[in-house]
Amino acid sequence: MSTPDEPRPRRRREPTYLDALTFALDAAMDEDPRVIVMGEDIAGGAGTGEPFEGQMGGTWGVTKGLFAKYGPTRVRDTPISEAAIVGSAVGAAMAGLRPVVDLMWASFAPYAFDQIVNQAAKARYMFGGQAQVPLVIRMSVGAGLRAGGQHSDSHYALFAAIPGLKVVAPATPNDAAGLLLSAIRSDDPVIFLEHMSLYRLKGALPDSTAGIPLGTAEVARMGSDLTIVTIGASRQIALLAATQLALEGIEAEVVDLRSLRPIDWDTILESVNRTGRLVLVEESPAGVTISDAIAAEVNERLFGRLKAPVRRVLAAASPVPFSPPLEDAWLPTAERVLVAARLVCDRLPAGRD
Amino acid sequence: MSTPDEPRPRRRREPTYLDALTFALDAAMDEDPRVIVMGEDIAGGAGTGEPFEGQMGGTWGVTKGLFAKYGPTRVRDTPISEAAIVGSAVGAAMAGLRPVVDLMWASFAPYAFDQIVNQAAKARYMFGGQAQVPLVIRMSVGAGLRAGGQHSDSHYALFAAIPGLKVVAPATPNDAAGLLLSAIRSDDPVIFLEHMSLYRLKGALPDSTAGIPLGTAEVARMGSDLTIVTIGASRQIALLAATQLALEGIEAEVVDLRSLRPIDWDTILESVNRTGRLVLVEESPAGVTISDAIAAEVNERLFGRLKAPVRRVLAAASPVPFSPPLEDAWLPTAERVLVAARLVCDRLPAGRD
Amino acid sequence: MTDEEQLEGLLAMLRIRMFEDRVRTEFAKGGMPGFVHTYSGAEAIAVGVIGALEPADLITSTHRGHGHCLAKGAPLDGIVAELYGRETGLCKGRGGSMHIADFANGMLGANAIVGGGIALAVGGALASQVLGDGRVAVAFFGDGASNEGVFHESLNLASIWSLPVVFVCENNGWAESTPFSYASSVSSIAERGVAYSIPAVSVDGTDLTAVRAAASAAVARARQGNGPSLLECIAPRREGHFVGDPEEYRGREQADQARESDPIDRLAEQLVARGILSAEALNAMRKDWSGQLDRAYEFALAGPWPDPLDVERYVYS
Amino acid sequence: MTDEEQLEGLLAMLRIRMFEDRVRTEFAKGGMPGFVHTYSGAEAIAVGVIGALEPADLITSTHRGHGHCLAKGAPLDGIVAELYGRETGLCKGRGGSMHIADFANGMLGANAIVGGGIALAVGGALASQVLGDGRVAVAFFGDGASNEGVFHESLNLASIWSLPVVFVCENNGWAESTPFSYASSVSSIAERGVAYSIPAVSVDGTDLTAVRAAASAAVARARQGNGPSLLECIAPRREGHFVGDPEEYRGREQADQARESDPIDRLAEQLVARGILSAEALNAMRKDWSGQLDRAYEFALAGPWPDPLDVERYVYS
Ligand SMILES: Cc1ncc(C[n+]2csc(CCOP(=O)(O)OP(=O)(O)O)c2C)c(N)n1
Ligand SMILES: Cc1ncc(C[n+]2csc(CCOP(=O)(O)OP(=O)(O)O)c2C)c(N)n1
Ligand SMILES: [Mg+2]
Ligand SMILES: [Mg+2]
Repeated sequence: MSTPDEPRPRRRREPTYLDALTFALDAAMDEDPRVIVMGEDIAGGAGTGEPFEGQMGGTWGVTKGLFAKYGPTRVRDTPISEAAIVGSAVGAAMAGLRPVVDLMWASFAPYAFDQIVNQAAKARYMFGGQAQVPLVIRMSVGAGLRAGGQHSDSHYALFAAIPGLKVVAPATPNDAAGLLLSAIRSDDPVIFLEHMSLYRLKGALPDSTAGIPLGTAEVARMGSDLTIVTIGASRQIALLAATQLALEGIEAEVVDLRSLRPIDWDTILESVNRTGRLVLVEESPAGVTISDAIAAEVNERLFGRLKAPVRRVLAAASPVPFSPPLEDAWLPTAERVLVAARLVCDRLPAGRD
Repeated sequence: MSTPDEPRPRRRREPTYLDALTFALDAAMDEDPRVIVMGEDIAGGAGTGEPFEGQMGGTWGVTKGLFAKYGPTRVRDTPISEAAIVGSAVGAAMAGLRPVVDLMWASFAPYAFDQIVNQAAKARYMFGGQAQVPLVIRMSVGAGLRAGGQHSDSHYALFAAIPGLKVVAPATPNDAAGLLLSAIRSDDPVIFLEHMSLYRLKGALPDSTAGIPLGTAEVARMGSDLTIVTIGASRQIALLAATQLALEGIEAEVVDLRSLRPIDWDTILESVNRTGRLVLVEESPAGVTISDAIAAEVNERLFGRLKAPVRRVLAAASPVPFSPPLEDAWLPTAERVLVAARLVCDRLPAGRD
Repeated sequence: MTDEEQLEGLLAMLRIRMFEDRVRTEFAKGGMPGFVHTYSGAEAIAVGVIGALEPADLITSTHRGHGHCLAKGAPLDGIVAELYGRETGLCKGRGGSMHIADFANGMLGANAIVGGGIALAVGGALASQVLGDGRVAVAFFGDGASNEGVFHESLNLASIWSLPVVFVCENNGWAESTPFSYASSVSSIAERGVAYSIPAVSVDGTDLTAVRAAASAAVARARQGNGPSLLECIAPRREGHFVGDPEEYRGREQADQARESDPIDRLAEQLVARGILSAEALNAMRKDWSGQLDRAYEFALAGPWPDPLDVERYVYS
Repeated sequence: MTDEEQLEGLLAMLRIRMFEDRVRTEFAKGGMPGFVHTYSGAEAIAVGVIGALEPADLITSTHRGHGHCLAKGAPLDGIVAELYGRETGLCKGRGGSMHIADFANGMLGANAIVGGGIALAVGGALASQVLGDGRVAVAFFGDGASNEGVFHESLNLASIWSLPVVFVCENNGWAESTPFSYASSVSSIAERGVAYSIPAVSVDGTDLTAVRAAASAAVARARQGNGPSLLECIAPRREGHFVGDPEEYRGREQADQARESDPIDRLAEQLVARGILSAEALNAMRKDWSGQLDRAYEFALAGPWPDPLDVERYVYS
């Protein structure tokens, strides 16, 4: 698909999540010649040799500037061939490169599911540790752009259900940069999920290129009355809800999961153990979700210590609808987080969640 | 892949799960000329016109006899092209057929994930109810055959996470026949998961071709002390465990989920509400599972009414290993169900589960 | 094509063009949600191919589906209302531009997955073969889509089963920002026919009569039970990939070149030169359609939004 | 090929054949877990192609991977131990026959997913091109695999990027129970080369010298930076699809025909006729290898099982 109609704000005073991704890719390519980026339209005007070749830099401009700096050998536009893109990246990773694939939208990933599920995720295990697959697969995820059913999936649960994959979903510019650097340096395949509503979010970049360890959650806001665990863009709506809750006298702790596989159980359990209340926010259709897995584990590990049932704020159990009022109803919202939080804190008679 | 080495026992006195599937396919094809079956090697010797054409009848012999009875127009061997097999079946379903696809092993399904996730599951919704996709996709699932990492997945959670799909996993000959008949008659795409360890299981077939409603669980054994919810072949190990538990004075109720999407919440909640204790058994790698979703929901709906934490008996968080001792350790077992049940019933100090 | 057919074809193409021009304007104004990809410049393909079909025949489409929809006879009101996400839209607002469909007229959906419609059309043809109802199915897809694996699998399957399907590749020279010449290992998609023993031709996709002739032959072949055909129609992409595309990846030159051969101007000039069409008649056509478009926009914008409580409706039957 | 190379090649083929004969016997006895697919009849392909490679070159394989493994130099002990699921196996028992691999020798894995190795080899070639280390990658795959979409995508990608990869199709006429002639829209896989502008040849896959000559040309082309080649090697399937296959889907005739041209007998006869090899020397070879096999089985069966507590080891680095 495509970029939204407004011109792209690049390199403003305060960097955006997009800038953070570009920064990390650049730093990683700079430090290690084995890092390459590949995907559809990540350069633009491929093979023309004209001045505009490489000017586009991907659907969102994340790879802008990389073609000029690193050239066509390391910044590779591909045909629309998701299976071969990922499959060849897996093979290249086995053979010594550290490819970063841009799959555009997570909704296109099913075309490459054999390569993700059967090849990338299993190789190290099946071959008894002989294979390393240092591969990152970046994708835009998320609804809200009125892009309709085939461009709005996040597929968080699908990816997180696969042993052998690491899965991350950064929610701030700082995390986008830090986690992407660590993902590229990881010797395991990492699925890197970028919510489209975050691309223009501003915030500081990390001071260094040290990276942020995969597998760690972040406490985005401290609080003592309840814990809200979020995935990706849900962090923003949870923080919004937390501000309102504070006005109501409820101090919510917001834990941004960041790493969807493996999960940072210590941080979650420590927080819920303290607050005794848990709300989970995830933009996945109700049914089988990461929030379910967290709720199950927390209920088991903290049995008898919870003050209220764990509540999940999920997307509707349907594909993503196009029509704005339907899509708005489909999405988890700050309003729905508020309702769940009040319920969990006994501030409201049980009603529609 | 292939069939195990022993000769196939066909049409013995007491029918098997395999016979049940054949029976249902035959009945469905007989009653409705729009039903076709298609897949790799479901006939055998395709196009030879020799007496042996159609003799094979699929990896497990399920489609044996259908080629002779219904001919090459309705019993179609395909090339090894999972995407086109499922994609064309989706299109055929939209255009008036009721195809039953045999994908062989669930591990091959990722090749067809675009067609399953983006086409079959979404068509009805995205097109505002215009499209019907009366399609069944059958697959063998499950570990235990020493088939290794790329032939042993069940992918229960992946399928059950997709709105728009119905997902069933019969565990007895009776259910295999009844659910397959209903799946074929359903106007929605149904993923039909057959655990390989069940194929030779004997049991009565249904008296009629009425079918068993999708979306209903079955109480496989009544009991008052705890509820064990099972998926597919886990029913057998849970029943085994229940027999042992009874000797120990614990009466377990075994609820066979049968339908993994949608889930029969009424049956589960009624049972757990009565017993106050829940163990879930599922052959999915730990991480994100259907059992997690059930545990989360039960904990929420029956908060404060559970006598013990819900326990999940899952597969290990890895691809399926080839080596027998590893694969045995990977699988959920009756032994592990026993341990979990005793724990939940407070008959044992907390130990390794 | 008879003179009358050519006139009709011109009108059909004009309708698509004017429809898209209007969409572009309205989209720029805001209020039309989501993403829109126009069909401008490729009108002769939809009109030429679908003109060779019977009403009961089936088509599958792409992210660029307006032209196919209109040519297959979808009601204008329902199309526009769909673009606005209204309950009165063809897909009750659930689909939008990228998933527009009209099953009543055999249009089995635009598809926002590149290559997504190819196997579906093979399935339509399979249904026809099994039911013996004589329908032909057409898969429209882009040059970019022909690099998807499902293209390969679909053509092979249709070939060995001799299915009544026509594969129509709309080669506009670009897949988003990527030139066809870079992404494809052949200089013409038609060269791939031989890998499937499928007869393949490449025609000028801006020449309505050429497209129609090739399509008629392919459809006849399918209808007679002789199997699939591959028809490449070359029609350079005149506009950005989507409405609002800044086109940083190509120069003005490339864009201008693409505009040189306009299927509508070209046919209109011929018909005027041959005295079959007058400037006045052309204007009257435009005016009439323009009025219909006005009314369709009014209808669409007056239409109700879907009820948010219905968000989980239509997931299952 | 020099006489010496031919002798070496014969020995390499003999080793594979005897290895498989032994596997079949042991499998029938029980004790060898899982599924086994033999390479019998196709030995000239693995030996001919891999003989044209340097040790640092890479290969990807199929569910029928024993031959590729042995030819690429994998240690016999590790192979046999792997088939028995022992900690001493090449994959520490995690893989088994269908996932045998030897990364140290550039064998990037058997693949139980049909077509699974094709794109991986393209990736190996991509690594070579980026790193500039001159390695060539070879993808082995069956005739059935060539109908998978990933075949198409891989060949297109390798072509436009001019990658140093050789696509070797082992056409044995069958994909499980399905004849090649039924499932494929072409009469020879080599006919598909033109769809990717990739030079393609079809050779007798039971003729070691023919395979080796064609492979050498393809490898040289790749090594010189001139891009991929497609090499079809025809070698009829002599046995059932897997060990224990009742083969209900073909007649004795088909199976017998497949045995007519045996790559090993054929070369051995030639070498004997030409006086390069004596019956005694051949017997000595057999005996020596037979002894090595005995020792490998001993090694394998004496090997420890993996520790069940390690079930989640090797998932991540
Ligand atoms: C599977 C998939 N991959 C990528 C995209 C993003 N995308 C949308 S249109 C397009 C280009 C399609 O090119 P082509 O098939 O030539 O059609 P055109 O737009 O030129 O009509 C791409 C890459 C997508 N929608 N689906
Ligand atoms: C994706 C996938 N589909 C189906 C199978 C089952 N299967 C295993 S081998 C085989 C036949 C492969 O035929 P071919 O590629 O010609 O190789 P051959 O066995 O003849 O060497 C099939 C269908 C599989 N393993 N993977
Ligand atoms: Mg195009
Ligand atoms: Mg074969």
